[in-house]
Amino acid sequence: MRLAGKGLIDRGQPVTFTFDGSTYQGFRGDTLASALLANDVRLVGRSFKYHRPRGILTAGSEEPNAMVEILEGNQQTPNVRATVQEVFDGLAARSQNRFPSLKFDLLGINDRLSPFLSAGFYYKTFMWPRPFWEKLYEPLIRRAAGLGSLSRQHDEAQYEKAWAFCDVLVIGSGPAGLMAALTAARAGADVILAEEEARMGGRLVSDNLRVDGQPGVDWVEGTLAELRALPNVRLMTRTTVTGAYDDGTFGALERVGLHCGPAPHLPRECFWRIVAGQSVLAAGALERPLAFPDNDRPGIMLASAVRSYLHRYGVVPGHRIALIANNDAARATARDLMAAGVKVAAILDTRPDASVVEDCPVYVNAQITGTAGRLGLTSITFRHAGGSATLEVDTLAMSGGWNPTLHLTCHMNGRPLWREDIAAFVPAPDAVPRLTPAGACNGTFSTAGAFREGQDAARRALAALGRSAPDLALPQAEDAPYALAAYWETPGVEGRQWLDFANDVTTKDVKLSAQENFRSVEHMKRYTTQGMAPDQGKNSNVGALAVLADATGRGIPQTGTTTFRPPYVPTSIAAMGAGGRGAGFAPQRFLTSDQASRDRGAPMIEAGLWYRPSYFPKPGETTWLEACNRETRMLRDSVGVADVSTLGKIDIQGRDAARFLDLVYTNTFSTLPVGRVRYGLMLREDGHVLDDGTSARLGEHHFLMTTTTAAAGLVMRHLDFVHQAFCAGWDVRFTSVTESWAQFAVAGPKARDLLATLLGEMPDLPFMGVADVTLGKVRARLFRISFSGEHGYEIAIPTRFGEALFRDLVARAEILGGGPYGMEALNVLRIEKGFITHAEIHGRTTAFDIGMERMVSAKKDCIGKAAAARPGMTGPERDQLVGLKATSPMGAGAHLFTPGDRVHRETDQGYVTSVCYSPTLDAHLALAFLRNGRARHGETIRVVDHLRKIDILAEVTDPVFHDKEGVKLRA
Amino acid sequence: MRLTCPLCGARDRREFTYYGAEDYLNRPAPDAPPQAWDDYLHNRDNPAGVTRDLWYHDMGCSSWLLVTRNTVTHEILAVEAVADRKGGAA
Amino acid sequence: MRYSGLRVITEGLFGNKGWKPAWRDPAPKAEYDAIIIGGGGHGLSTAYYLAKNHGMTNIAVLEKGYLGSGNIGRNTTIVRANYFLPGNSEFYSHSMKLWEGLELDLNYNVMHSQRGLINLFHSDGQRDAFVRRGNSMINQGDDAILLDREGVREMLPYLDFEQTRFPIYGGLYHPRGGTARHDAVAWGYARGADRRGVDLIQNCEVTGIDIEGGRVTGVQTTRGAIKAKKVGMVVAGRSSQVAAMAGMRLPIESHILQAFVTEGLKPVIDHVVSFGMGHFYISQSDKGGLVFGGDLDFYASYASRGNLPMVEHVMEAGMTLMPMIGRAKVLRSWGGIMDMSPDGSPIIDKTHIDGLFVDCGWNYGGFKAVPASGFCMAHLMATGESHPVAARFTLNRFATGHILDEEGTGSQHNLH
Amino acid sequence: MPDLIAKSALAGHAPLVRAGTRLAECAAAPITSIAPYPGRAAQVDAALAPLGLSFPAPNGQSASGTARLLWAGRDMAFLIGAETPAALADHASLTDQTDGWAILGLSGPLAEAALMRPVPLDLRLAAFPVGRTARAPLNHMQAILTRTDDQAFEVMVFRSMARTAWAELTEALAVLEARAKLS
Repeated sequence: MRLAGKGLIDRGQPVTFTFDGSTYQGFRGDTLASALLANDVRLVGRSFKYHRPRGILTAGSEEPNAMVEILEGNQQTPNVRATVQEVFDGLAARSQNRFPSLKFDLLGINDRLSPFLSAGFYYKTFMWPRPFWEKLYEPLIRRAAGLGSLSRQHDEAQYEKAWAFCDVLVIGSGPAGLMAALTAARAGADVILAEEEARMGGRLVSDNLRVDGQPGVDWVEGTLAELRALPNVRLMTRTTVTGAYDDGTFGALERVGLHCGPAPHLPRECFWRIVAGQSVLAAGALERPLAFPDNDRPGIMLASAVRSYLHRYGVVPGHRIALIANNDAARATARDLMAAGVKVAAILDTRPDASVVEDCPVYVNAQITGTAGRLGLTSITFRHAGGSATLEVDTLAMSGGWNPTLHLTCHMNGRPLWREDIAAFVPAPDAVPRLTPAGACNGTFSTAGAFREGQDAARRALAALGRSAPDLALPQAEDAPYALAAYWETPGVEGRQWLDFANDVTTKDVKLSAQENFRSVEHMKRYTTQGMAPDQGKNSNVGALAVLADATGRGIPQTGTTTFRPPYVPTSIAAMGAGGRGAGFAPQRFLTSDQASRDRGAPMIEAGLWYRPSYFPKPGETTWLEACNRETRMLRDSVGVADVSTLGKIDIQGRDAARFLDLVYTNTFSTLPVGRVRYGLMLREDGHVLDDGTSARLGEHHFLMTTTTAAAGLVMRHLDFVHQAFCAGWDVRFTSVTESWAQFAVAGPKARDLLATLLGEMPDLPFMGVADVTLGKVRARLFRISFSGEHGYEIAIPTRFGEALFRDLVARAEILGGGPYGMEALNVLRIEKGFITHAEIHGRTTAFDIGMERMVSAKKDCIGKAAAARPGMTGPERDQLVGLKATSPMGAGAHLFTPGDRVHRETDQGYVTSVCYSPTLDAHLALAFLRNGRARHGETIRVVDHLRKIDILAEVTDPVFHDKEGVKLRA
Repeated sequence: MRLTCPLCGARDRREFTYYGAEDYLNRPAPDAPPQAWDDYLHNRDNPAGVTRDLWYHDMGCSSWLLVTRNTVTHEILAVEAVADRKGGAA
Repeated sequence: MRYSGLRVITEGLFGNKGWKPAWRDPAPKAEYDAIIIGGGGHGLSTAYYLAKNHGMTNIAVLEKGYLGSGNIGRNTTIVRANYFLPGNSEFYSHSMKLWEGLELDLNYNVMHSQRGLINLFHSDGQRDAFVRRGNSMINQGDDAILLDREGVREMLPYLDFEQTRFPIYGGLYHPRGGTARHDAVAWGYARGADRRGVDLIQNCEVTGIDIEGGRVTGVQTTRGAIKAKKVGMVVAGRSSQVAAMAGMRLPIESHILQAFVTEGLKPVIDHVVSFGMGHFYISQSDKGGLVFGGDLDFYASYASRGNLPMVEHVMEAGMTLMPMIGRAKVLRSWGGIMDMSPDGSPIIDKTHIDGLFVDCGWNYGGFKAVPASGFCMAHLMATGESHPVAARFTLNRFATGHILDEEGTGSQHNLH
Repeated sequence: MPDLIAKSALAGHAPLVRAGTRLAECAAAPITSIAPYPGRAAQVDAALAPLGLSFPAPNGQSASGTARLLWAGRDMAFLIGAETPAALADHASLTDQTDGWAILGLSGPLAEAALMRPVPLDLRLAAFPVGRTARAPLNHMQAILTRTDDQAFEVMVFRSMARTAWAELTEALAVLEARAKLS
C-alpha cells in the first residue's frame, strides 16, 4: 500500500513493470520490492529446499527470499534481489524455483516430507544400488535444487572494468560515512565515497532521524551538495565494495545500467579495482531476524525494512501490523507507522522488563509460538507475561538486534570479536591494514556515535596520510543507548523455527548437527548448509551460532564464527570477467603478411597469440592436405616463401656478449666467426631443454639470437634472470627486436635465383652465413639458414616494409613456379628433415633424448649442465627421438609397443610426437620417442592410437628422413 | 597485492611474474655435489612468515626483484633489484 | 549405527532423535601403535585403511582444528584418472577404483558422481598432447574418448564456438571422471575410521616430533606428549612446518589456489569442463552452484586467500569459453594452501628417520587422490614398503632426476 | 629491385572521436633503444650532450627540440626523433626500434578515464604529471605510456598488437560516451 506524500521516490515518473505476467505500476526510485509491496504483492518466491512460500524480508542486498528472474532471451538474469533491482519501464520479473506456478508449487510436497529431509539426510541414503546415483537420485536432486535459471545463451551485453585511485576510500554513506568523507574531503584528500544503494544517506534516509534539528534527509542533501562541488571527491552510488584485498586494493561492483533498459555500449555493470591509501568502513549494520515457529511466512519482515519502505518509498507492507523485538530501537517502527496512520496491533517485546508505554498494546516477555497463513501471514500466536494470545495481523515486523556489517574486515583473515553488551560480533582492530571501521559496522549504533566515529576514522586516515584534519563541528543527533537483551529462538515449542531462510535451515537442524557431533561451527555450517545460501549467512550466522552454542553448552565466543569471504554481495562473472568475452581474452598479434595471406584465402590459425596461415588453397583443391602436399612439393622442386616473423629475435650486444651466450647455450658461441650463424640448444637449470634456435654473430660484440615462437617470452625472461642474477656486471645488453623485423623464409632449389632477381647482386653466402643487404634504400639482413632442409634463406626487413616484401617475394616465387607456403607444409618439411619443435621439446626432454648430448660442451659451464648429469636424465631406460615410417597414417599421441607384447602401460615403449604424410617420400612419417630408440633403428614397432583407432606397424628409423647428409642444404 | 618496483614505483601484482624462493640466486659451483644442486633446485624452507623470493617485472621495466615479504599476511617488507642487491652479483 | 534409506525414514518418524554421533571425541591416550598427523582427507583415509586393510586399530589421528578443515573442505571436488606418466597413471587409476566403491565401503554417501570430464583443446598440438594422454589412460585400463569439435558441440552446446579467442578444436572426454561432495568424503572416512576404533582427536596441534637415535618415538602436542613408533605426516598445506619439526627440508613450496562458487542455478552444466587455454575448469554442484577455478595465484603464501588478478583471469576465461555463465553471480571465493612439488607429482615415502613417514606434495590434485593416498600411505606405514602403485612417489627422485613432470614446466614449484 | 612501400601499424584506421576525445595513430619517428653498459653513465651523457639530452631517470624523459629520450625500462631509453650520436656505440647497446612499436595518441576530456580502464596505473594528474612516462600493461599487452598534456597521452604498444590496443581503447571510449549519456 502506497501512502500519499511519503517517501523519496519521484512521483512525477510512473513506471510500468510486470511480475509473473501481471502488470503493475511503480515510480522511479522504487525497487522491485517496494513497488510490489506498494501493489500489495507479498508472495514473491519459493524457498530452496522445502519450496515454502516466501515474501520480502529485507530492504537491501542481503535479501534471502525475494529473488526473481528478470529480462528474457540472452538478457535473462536469474537470482535478482527484488530489494536491489530498481524498476524501469518494461521490466519483466518472474518468480523462480516453482512449478507450475508460484501459488501452487508441486515441490511444495517437500515441506510435508521435511521430517525425512533433515540436515545431512542425503549422506545417509541413496547409496544403493550404485548406478542409481547418477541415473536417478542425482538428477532428481539437481532438478529440485537450484534457484533461477541461466538462459544457456551467450551473454552479449556490455560490461566493463576500471581502476580508481584515491587517498581515502569511504565505504558506505550513512552518518558515519558521510562524516568521514566530509572530513577527509575538506582536508583536501582525494576521496571516493562508495554507496551500495542508488541514494546516499544510509539510515538517515531510511529512518525518521533528525540532525541539527532538521530532517536527516536535509542534512544528507546539504552534505552531498558540498561534496559534489569539491573536485577531490568522487561519489559512487549503486556501487558495492565487494572485497578487501592486499595493500589497499578493493574490488567494487557498480550497477551502471541495471536501473534502466539496455542501451548500446552502456555497461550493465562495472567492476572497479579501487586502490586507496586509507579507507573507512562505514557499511552500517544488518538487522537480525528472530527464530520462532513458522517465522518465514510472507508478511514477516525485518523491522528496519518496514521503516525503509515507509520512509524511502512511502510504502507500508500491510494493513494490520505487529512488531516483535528484543530491543528498544525497533519500537521506532511502530511509532513511525502509527504516525503515518497505520494500524499497529501490538508490540511484543521479548524482554520481561521492557517498557509498556506506547500508543498501542505492548506485551512483555513475549514469545511467538506460531503463525498462520498459507501464502501470507494472517495471524500470530504468542505467549507473554500475562498469558497467551492470537492476533490477526498481515504483517509482522521483527528485530533481533543488529549485526555490524563487518564482512570486509574478514577478507584478510581478520577474526571478529564478540561483544556481549550488544550481542554481536565487531571487527577486530586493524583486521585490514589501513582500514578503520566506524559507526554501526563497528558496533556503535547511535546516529551521534556514527558521526563521531566517522569523523575520528577520517582523522586517523588523514594523520596516516600526513594531512591535518579540518576543524569540523559534529552535527547534533540522537545518542540513545542500544538497549537489547539477546533472544534467539522460542524455547520449548514444536514447529520449525527458521534460521537460514534461503537454505531452509531450522534450529532443529543445528541441534541435530550438534547431536551427531558436528559441533565445530564449520562442521555445523557444512552439515546443515546454514550460511551457504545466496545471503551467505548475513541473516542467520549469529542466530545459528547462538543455537549451536546453546546446544553444545558453550558460549558464543568459544563456539567461534565462520569466515566471511569475498565477494560481499554475489557478483556476476561477466562483470569480473569484463573484456574477456570473445577475442578480448588475449591480445591478437598480426603478421605484416596477414592481409596478403587472407587475400589468398589462407585460413589463419592461432600460434600462441599470433595468427599464421595454415595453407594457401588453389582453385580445385578441396582439402588442406592437397594444398599442403602441393606446397611441400613446390618447395622441394622450386621455391617457397613463408612468413617466419613470429620467431623471437633478441639483439645481444657488448664485450661480454659471446661469454654470455656460452653461459646460456649448451654449446660454444665465443668461437663463432663474425658473419656466421650457429644452431644453439638452451637448457633450463633443471637440465631439460628450454628452447633451441640459431644465433648469428653480426659483429665482434653483436649477436642476434632466434627463439621459437612459443618460447620467445620465456627465453627473454630467462636471459634477464641469468644476467641480472649471475652476471649483472658484465658488458652485455639485450633487447627484443622481434617486432622490429619482418622475416621471410625463401627456400627451395630456386631460392637463390629468386633472391638474385630481388637483390640484383646475390652475396656469396655460405651455409649458416649472414650478410647485410639493401633493397633499394631499405637495409635488410640475409641469413642462409633452413628449417626445411632445402637450400634456403631467411630475409629480414624493417617491419613497415614487411607486407610489401612478402607480396613481392611471392610474386617472384610464382614466376619461378613456386609460391607461398603455410604452417602445414612447414610442419611436413621439418618432419621430413627431422627438425624438432615444441611437440618434441615438451619440457620433459633432455639433450640426451634428442640425441644432442654432445652439444653440451664439456669445456665450459652452462645453465642446466649440472642437473642434466643426474642419473635419471640419460640412459637406455629413457625414451629417445627416432623416426617412424609407415605405409598408412599414424597419429601423434599414439603409443609404441613391441609387436607381440600385450598393450598396457607396463609394456609401453614410447609415443609419437609429430606425424605427416610426406609427398617427398610418399610415406607416412612420424617423429617419436622410443625406449632406448637410437639402438633400435630398423626394428618394427607397433603404433597404437586407441583414440583414433589406429593400430599399425612402422619401421624405426633415424629421425632425419630427407637429405640426411645435408647435400641440398649446403648446395 | 602491490609491489614497489625500485624503478617503476608501486604496481599491481598482475605486472609481475613470480619465480620462487631466493634460493635460485645461490647457484652452486658447476662441480658442487649433487646434494647442493638438489637443494638449489628443489628443497625449500618454505616458511609461514617472512620469506625472500624472486619476482620479474615483466609488464614493466624487466627488472628481477628480490622481495622480502610475509607469506601469512602478504605484507611486503622490502623490494630490491636483484642486479643491484647488496653483496652484488658475480 | 548403519545408515540407510529405511533408517532415515524411521528416524524421521520419531523426530530424528535417535541419530548417534558420527564419531567419538576421545581424549588422547599416552601411546598408540601409530599416529597420523593431520585430520584432513588423506590423514583420515590413511587411518581408515590402516584399520581396515592392516588391522591396525590402536592408532590416532591428530588434528589441530576440526576434521576436514584443510583442503578436503575447500576444493573444486573433481575426481578423475587422466594422467599420462607412468607412476601417476597407475596411482590415479587405483584411486578411481576405490572411489567407485566408496559409498558402500564407507556406508556414507559421498555423492561421487561420474558425470564425465571434458578437457578442451584449442590447437593441433594440444590435441596431440591430449591424444597421448588419452592413450595412456586406455593403456592403463581407464577410459578416454576423443571428441572433435562437433562432438564437443553436441555435449556442450553452450560453449562459444564462434567468437572465443582460442577456437575449440575438440576435447578429451573421460566418462568416469566427475565430482564428489568434498566434506562428505572427510566425514565418511572419519566415521569409518572411528567405527573401527581409531581415535580422532580434534583441536590437538602437534608441536614437536620426538626422535631418538634416528628413530621416531612420538610427538608433542597441545594436549600433551603421545608416544608412537610410527608417525605419518599427512598435512598438505603445512608439510614444510611439520617436517621442519623433524629437521627436514622438503621439496615443497606452498601456494594459494582460489576457487569460486556461484549462487544456486537450475541444472545447466552437466559435466566437468576444463578449458586448456585459459586454465579454467567448472562443474555444477548438486545444489546448483557453479564451482570453478583456475590457476594458482602463483606466489608462495599461507594466507588462504587470493588476490584479484587471478580472480579476474578466471572470470575472463569463463567469459571467452562459455559466455552463458555471465549472469551467474559468484557467491564466495576462497583459497586453499597447496603443497607444490617441483615436478607436480606427490610424495608418499619413508624418511631418513625410522618410523617417520611422509605423504605430501599433492599440488592441486589432492582431492581425487584421497582414497589411494590413504590406501598407499597405510600400506607403507604398516609394511614399511611402498605400495606398487605409489612406488615412484619417492622423496629422492628430484636428486636422481627421475622426475614425474606432467606439465613439463620443470623445477619451478608454482608452474605445476 | 623492388620499390617497397612502407605501411604503418594502424594503416587504415582513421582517427576517431568519442565525446570530444580523439584516438589516432601518431606519425612514426626514428626510435633507437639505448642501453648503457655498466658504469658508463657519464660517457653516455657526454655523448648525448650535443643533442641537448641526458639519460632520463626512471619514469622520466629528456627532451630538446623535436628529440626526446624516453625511459623505457631497466637500463634502457628510447631516443625518438633524432639520429643516434655515433659516440654512443662504445658505451651502450643500440638497436633500431622504429618498426617495433605503434604509437597511439589519446587526447581529450575522457583520455585519462579511458586509459584507467585497461591500465592499472594511478594516472591522476598529480600522480602522473605531464612528461611522466611509464612501462605498464594495457590490459594484457606491454605498453609505454607518456602524458603529453593535461588531457593527452601517448601510448606505445608492440606493433603486432596495435589493432588489439586500438580496439580496447575504442571500446573504453564508447563505454564512457554511453555512460555520459546516462545522467
